Amino acid sequence: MEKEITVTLNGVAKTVTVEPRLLLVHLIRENLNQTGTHIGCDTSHCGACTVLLDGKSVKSCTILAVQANGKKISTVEGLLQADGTLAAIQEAFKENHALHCGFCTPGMMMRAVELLQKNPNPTEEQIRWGISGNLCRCTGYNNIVKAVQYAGAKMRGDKLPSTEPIFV
Amino acid sequence: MIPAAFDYSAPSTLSEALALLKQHGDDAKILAGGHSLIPMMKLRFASPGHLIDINNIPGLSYIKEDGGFLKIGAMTREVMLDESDLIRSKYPIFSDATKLIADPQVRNMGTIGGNIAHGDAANDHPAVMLALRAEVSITGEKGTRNVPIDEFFFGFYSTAVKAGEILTEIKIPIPAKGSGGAYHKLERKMGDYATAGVAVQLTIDKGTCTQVGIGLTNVNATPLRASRSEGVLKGNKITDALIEQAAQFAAQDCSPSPDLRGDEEYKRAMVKVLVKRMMHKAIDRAK
Amino acid sequence: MIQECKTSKAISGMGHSMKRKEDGRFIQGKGNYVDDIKLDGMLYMDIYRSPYAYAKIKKINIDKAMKVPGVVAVITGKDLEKYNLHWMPTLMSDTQMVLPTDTVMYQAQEVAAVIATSRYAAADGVEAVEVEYEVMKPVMDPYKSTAPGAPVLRPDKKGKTDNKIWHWEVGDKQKTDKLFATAEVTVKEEIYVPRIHVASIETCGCVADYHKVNNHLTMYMTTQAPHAIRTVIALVAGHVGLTEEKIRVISPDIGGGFGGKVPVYPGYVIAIAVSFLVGKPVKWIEDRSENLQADSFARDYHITAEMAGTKAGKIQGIRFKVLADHGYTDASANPSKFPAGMFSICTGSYDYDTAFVEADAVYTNKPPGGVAYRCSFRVTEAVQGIERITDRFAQTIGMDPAAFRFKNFIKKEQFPWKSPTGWSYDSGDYELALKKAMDVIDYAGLRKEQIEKRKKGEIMGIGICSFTEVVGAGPSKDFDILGIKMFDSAEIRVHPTGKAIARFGTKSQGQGHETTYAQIIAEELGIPAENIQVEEGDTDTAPYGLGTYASRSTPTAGAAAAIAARKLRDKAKKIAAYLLEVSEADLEWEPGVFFVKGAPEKKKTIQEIVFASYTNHPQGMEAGFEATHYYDPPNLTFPFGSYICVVDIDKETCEIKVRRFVAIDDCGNIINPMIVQGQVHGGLTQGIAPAMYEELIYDDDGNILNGTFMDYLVPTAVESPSWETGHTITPSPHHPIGAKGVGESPTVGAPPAIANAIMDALSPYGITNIDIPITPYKVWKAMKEKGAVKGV
Amino acid sequence: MRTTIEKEFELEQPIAKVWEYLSDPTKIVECVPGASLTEKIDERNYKGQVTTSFGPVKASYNGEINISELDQTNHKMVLVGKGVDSKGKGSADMTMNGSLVDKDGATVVKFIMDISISGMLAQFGARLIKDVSEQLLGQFVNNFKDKLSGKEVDNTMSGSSMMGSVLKSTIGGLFGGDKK
Repeated sequence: MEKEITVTLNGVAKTVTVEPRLLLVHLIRENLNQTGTHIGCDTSHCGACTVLLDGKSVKSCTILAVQANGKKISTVEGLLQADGTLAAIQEAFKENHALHCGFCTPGMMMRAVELLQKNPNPTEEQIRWGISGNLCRCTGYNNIVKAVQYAGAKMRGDKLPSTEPIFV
Repeated sequence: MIPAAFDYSAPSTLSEALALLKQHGDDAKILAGGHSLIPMMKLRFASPGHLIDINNIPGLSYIKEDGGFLKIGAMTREVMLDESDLIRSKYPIFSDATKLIADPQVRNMGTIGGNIAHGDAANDHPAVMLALRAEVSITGEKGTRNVPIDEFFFGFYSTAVKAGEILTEIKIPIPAKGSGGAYHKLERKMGDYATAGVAVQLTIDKGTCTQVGIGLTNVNATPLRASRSEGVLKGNKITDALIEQAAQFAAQDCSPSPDLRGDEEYKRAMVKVLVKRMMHKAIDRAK
Repeated sequence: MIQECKTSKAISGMGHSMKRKEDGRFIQGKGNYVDDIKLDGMLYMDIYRSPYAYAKIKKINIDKAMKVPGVVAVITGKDLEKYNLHWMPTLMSDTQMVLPTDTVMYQAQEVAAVIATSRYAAADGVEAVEVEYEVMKPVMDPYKSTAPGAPVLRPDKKGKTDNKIWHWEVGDKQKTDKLFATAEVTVKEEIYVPRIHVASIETCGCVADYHKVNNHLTMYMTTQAPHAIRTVIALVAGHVGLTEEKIRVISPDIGGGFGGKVPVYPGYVIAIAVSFLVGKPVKWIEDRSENLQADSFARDYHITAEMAGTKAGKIQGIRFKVLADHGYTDASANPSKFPAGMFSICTGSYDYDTAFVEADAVYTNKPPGGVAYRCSFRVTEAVQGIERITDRFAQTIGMDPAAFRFKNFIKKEQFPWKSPTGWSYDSGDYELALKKAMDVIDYAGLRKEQIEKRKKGEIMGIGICSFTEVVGAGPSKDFDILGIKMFDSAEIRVHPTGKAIARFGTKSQGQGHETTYAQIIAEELGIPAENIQVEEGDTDTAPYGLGTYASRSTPTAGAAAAIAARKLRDKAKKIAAYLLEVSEADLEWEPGVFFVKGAPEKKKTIQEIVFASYTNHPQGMEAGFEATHYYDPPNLTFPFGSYICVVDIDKETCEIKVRRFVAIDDCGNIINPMIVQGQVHGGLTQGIAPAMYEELIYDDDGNILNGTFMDYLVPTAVESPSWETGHTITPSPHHPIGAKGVGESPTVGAPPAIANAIMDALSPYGITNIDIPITPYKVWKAMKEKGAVKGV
Repeated sequence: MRTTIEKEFELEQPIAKVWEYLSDPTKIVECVPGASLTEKIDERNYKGQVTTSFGPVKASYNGEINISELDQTNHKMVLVGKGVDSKGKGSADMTMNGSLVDKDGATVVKFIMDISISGMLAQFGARLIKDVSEQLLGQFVNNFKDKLSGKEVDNTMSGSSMMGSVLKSTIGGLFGGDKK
């Protein structure tokens, strides 16, 4: 039996009729055509599908679209600031070479957004634990850690750390 | 991976949910955090005809001390436990456990009630509950009944929650002064099920162990209380030799199954190591 | 600064850590991966797979599936057989079923494809497919595969009476056997390099879009080698009218490849067949389990490694024997002449002249494959063998593993060095790299600490790996895939305003080609890299090339870019001479400008010259500013490095913590240090993965036991250490820009460094080898066997 | 994925009676959790169905049962069951060796079960197969005891209360810690 649901995706209210079994990630990608959120594992282990649901980072492959009824969904497409400039986390990922293939990046950034909201100045260990629900197969995580630190500094208004690669 | 079709209700009261459960019988399943159920449905191991989503029922999510108990609503999410000042300051055993449950996103959805009601010996809260000697409140049509945790887990995915009932609250007797607890599990990597996990909660009064609970994760068909271990500790002055004995009993009394995490022998040995470590950590915290 | 820069930051040629040009779309969610493609009228395909590893198909009943709302077709092997599309070649000239007509050969093999109007309906259709099997006992152990009485797994191959695929050998057997019979010291170790999976976060998939009216196929697919795929499709489907000019392969953004997106999988072929038959676009996207269970594996080499030498610590020779488990079919992607890839690089970084290496490949009832997972064709296996046996030898004679390596390294002045298995190493300075790594990590201090720790009963180990890689396949005299020579290509077009577009036969899967290729051209032409648009992955527009894998993009396409740019610079010089009214001999070049010797104010910028090539070029000269080059490398390149790893092991739980890991790489000249470092970081995490976490595990009945990310343990940021990386620079003498390629060095070098560290830690207990992945459980069992830990 | 489990227990009833029940597939099957016979092919071969249910997970198997050994004199029997998941996702094979020994008028019953599963359950359920098998065998034993003592046996797997009572007495026995 299909259900009518209303969600606010990146600030825009959308009303859609869906099967109860429709996964949130498919609602976002297929019904609402925002393909920045990816599917990597289907079993809630990789985090590529991470979005914010009422501000909390969740894995949209393991949530039903009907569960999002009445809620706010934020995806990578909603990260840009109102003036069209990059959000701190986006700038940080680019400046610190925190992405290679880009497939895990949207989920990783959405997770980092919540992490920084809760802890604006995380240690390396807190970042590593904080992104432990997101797999990246390309970067080896070093630069993702660096990027989250950079974004934290930017959001706090602190001096930005160097983005030059450090070689031993 | 896509689940089979089902019907869905999102009741806004508990009585509505119970009525739906009665109406749909065995074909209905309760949807709490969903992070055990939905993957099973996506793999099509589970194909319930009706999901009753209890996420919209107010009043099932709280952490409070009341009437000598720490009371936790069944729909309290792991993240709330993780971030609660009350839990952090007075019940660090929970913080030990929650930070090892899956990952941050899953903890944003996963509920303590779901973790327990799923009846999986690999989940982490059951051992903690055993250590804390919790009681579980189960609500049905005819009201709410309390079940001691020792009578809760029956078998694989099988608990004291009967058809037509919903787990609604967890009640933990507030530990006396001089209590401490700790939990740890060995895992192959972040978010894995435990190779072995041990929860210890104890009370020390003038050097004597007056109360102790030891729960074991994923080394038995059901979450297991290490009764013999508790027996050697309770009422006695804790010595290294006694801890060694308790650890040995726990390792002997569990019944681990071999899997990719290790064989039976290894898992027993890990239980022994962890009991010792958690004992020491709990004793430190009791100070 | 790690690499000297000849250009300004504004130009950003080689050596600049230019921020990546491709990142803009990815950080805004505007990448275009194959599952993002939606076409009008598109159908969805989902695949029913075999639950058994080896079984006869008695009956396939599609009736219930056809009744599922939305299902439009269910395709079986019998359906494809009508069009002779039920078999396809592998890249190794073996054969593989597209869909079976009678027997399934591995668990998760494709059995039937369900086509539906939605993803959900297709999945429901798969659930409703009913197949009756007669289950047979599978062959899961490669050693048993060739034992008497084993069933012949490939009766489809005429005359086949056993399960051997090929035998390959190199080196001097007689000389080697003689050495081993007489050497002072010989050591031997069985080293298994486990079956693993690339597990790129994006799985494989495609959209096949066949237009009946035009008889034209556009194939959007996750491929690292679009041109080769186009040719393969033409070879498979030419007989039904899909000839090569009617095929356009588009490889959109790829979410990680690592070698797993080189092969042709049955799903692609079925999607094409269905689109061809129904005239509508068909999308097929794997889920993670399908990806892990059915797509090509990597490694799975059983190596018997032996080393002979003197008591004083001089290596004299090696003897390696390999059993390769290829599963159901040899679906590797090796160069044709090299069935064991470049495994013969297993003589390593050491100076000796005697070696014999042989390999046998066999069929089993495991999924097919043998892809070069972030590895230049079996180099990872080779390095695991040589670097482990090197440590074993040093340990046996009681010599420090670093001192032992220094004693045996090929010296800087010995290059080019001819290896006993026939390679010509281009350049190297192995001593410098190891010395640098030891200095950075304070090797001497660590050894002291280790002595103290051991006194206290604590377990700590230090492991070294000094690897030599061989990449950049390859020279056309030796290297081809299905007969196509392994050159690669670049085409540069500079527009009148001095901005350029460059196209390549390779395909980035995250390596940053859009940035690094632009930097190579910027270096050569002085056009700012920012103004050079790089395109790959569309066979209609890009020049033919063999694709991106085996660290070959920089050595081949990168060289092609440099040479094509140099052709343009030659043309620019002619135009500049014409414009400045001087002879070419009077001109000098600095990045972006030709000026008159002794009169630097008389100059023409590259932008002015390009504009003139369209508006005011010398009479008789061809107008425009374009060049293409197909680069045929004269030799392979030989990157190398020294890695040192420090581990601490919990003496009760045997949990292993990588405390520090220093990687010193030498990949020749560096195009973009930031990107090179990123590649190293990523490769190191893909190195710790098989060293400590990942392995595809099957039971005797052929069931995979870890076919999801729940049990296939891809490391998270918590398992992955904070990597410390650095470089030495020894340019390749034969490469146009002196570069060697780097993508795979860390994947190759990290596992032996970690394994050596763990085995170093455990050496006091008499434990000499544990196969990777080395888990706490395996360490505990080994310790238990030696009485170092107790059971209950 | 294979596992072997063993169970030994004592019954008050004499060996002849226990053997009568053990050797009769129609009686035995009524004790197997979730099982029913659908067709008798001959004295030794039957067709049947097993439906199991664990929490939200339900699986149904169609299978054949063959009594491959029936040794009246030594009171030994071997029962081979082969089942195919009704959705075609895999199969489960089971060989059960049952033997009886007289002990002062009572009977010692010993079961050894070799279980092998293939397909999806083996892939995803590896960590559970032993526990689940033991649980099922435990239920079977309890049902068998009940049946012998003339009690009504409900071997469907619907009522979790039934599972509960059974499991408390079997698995629950371990709480005492008398192992080892």
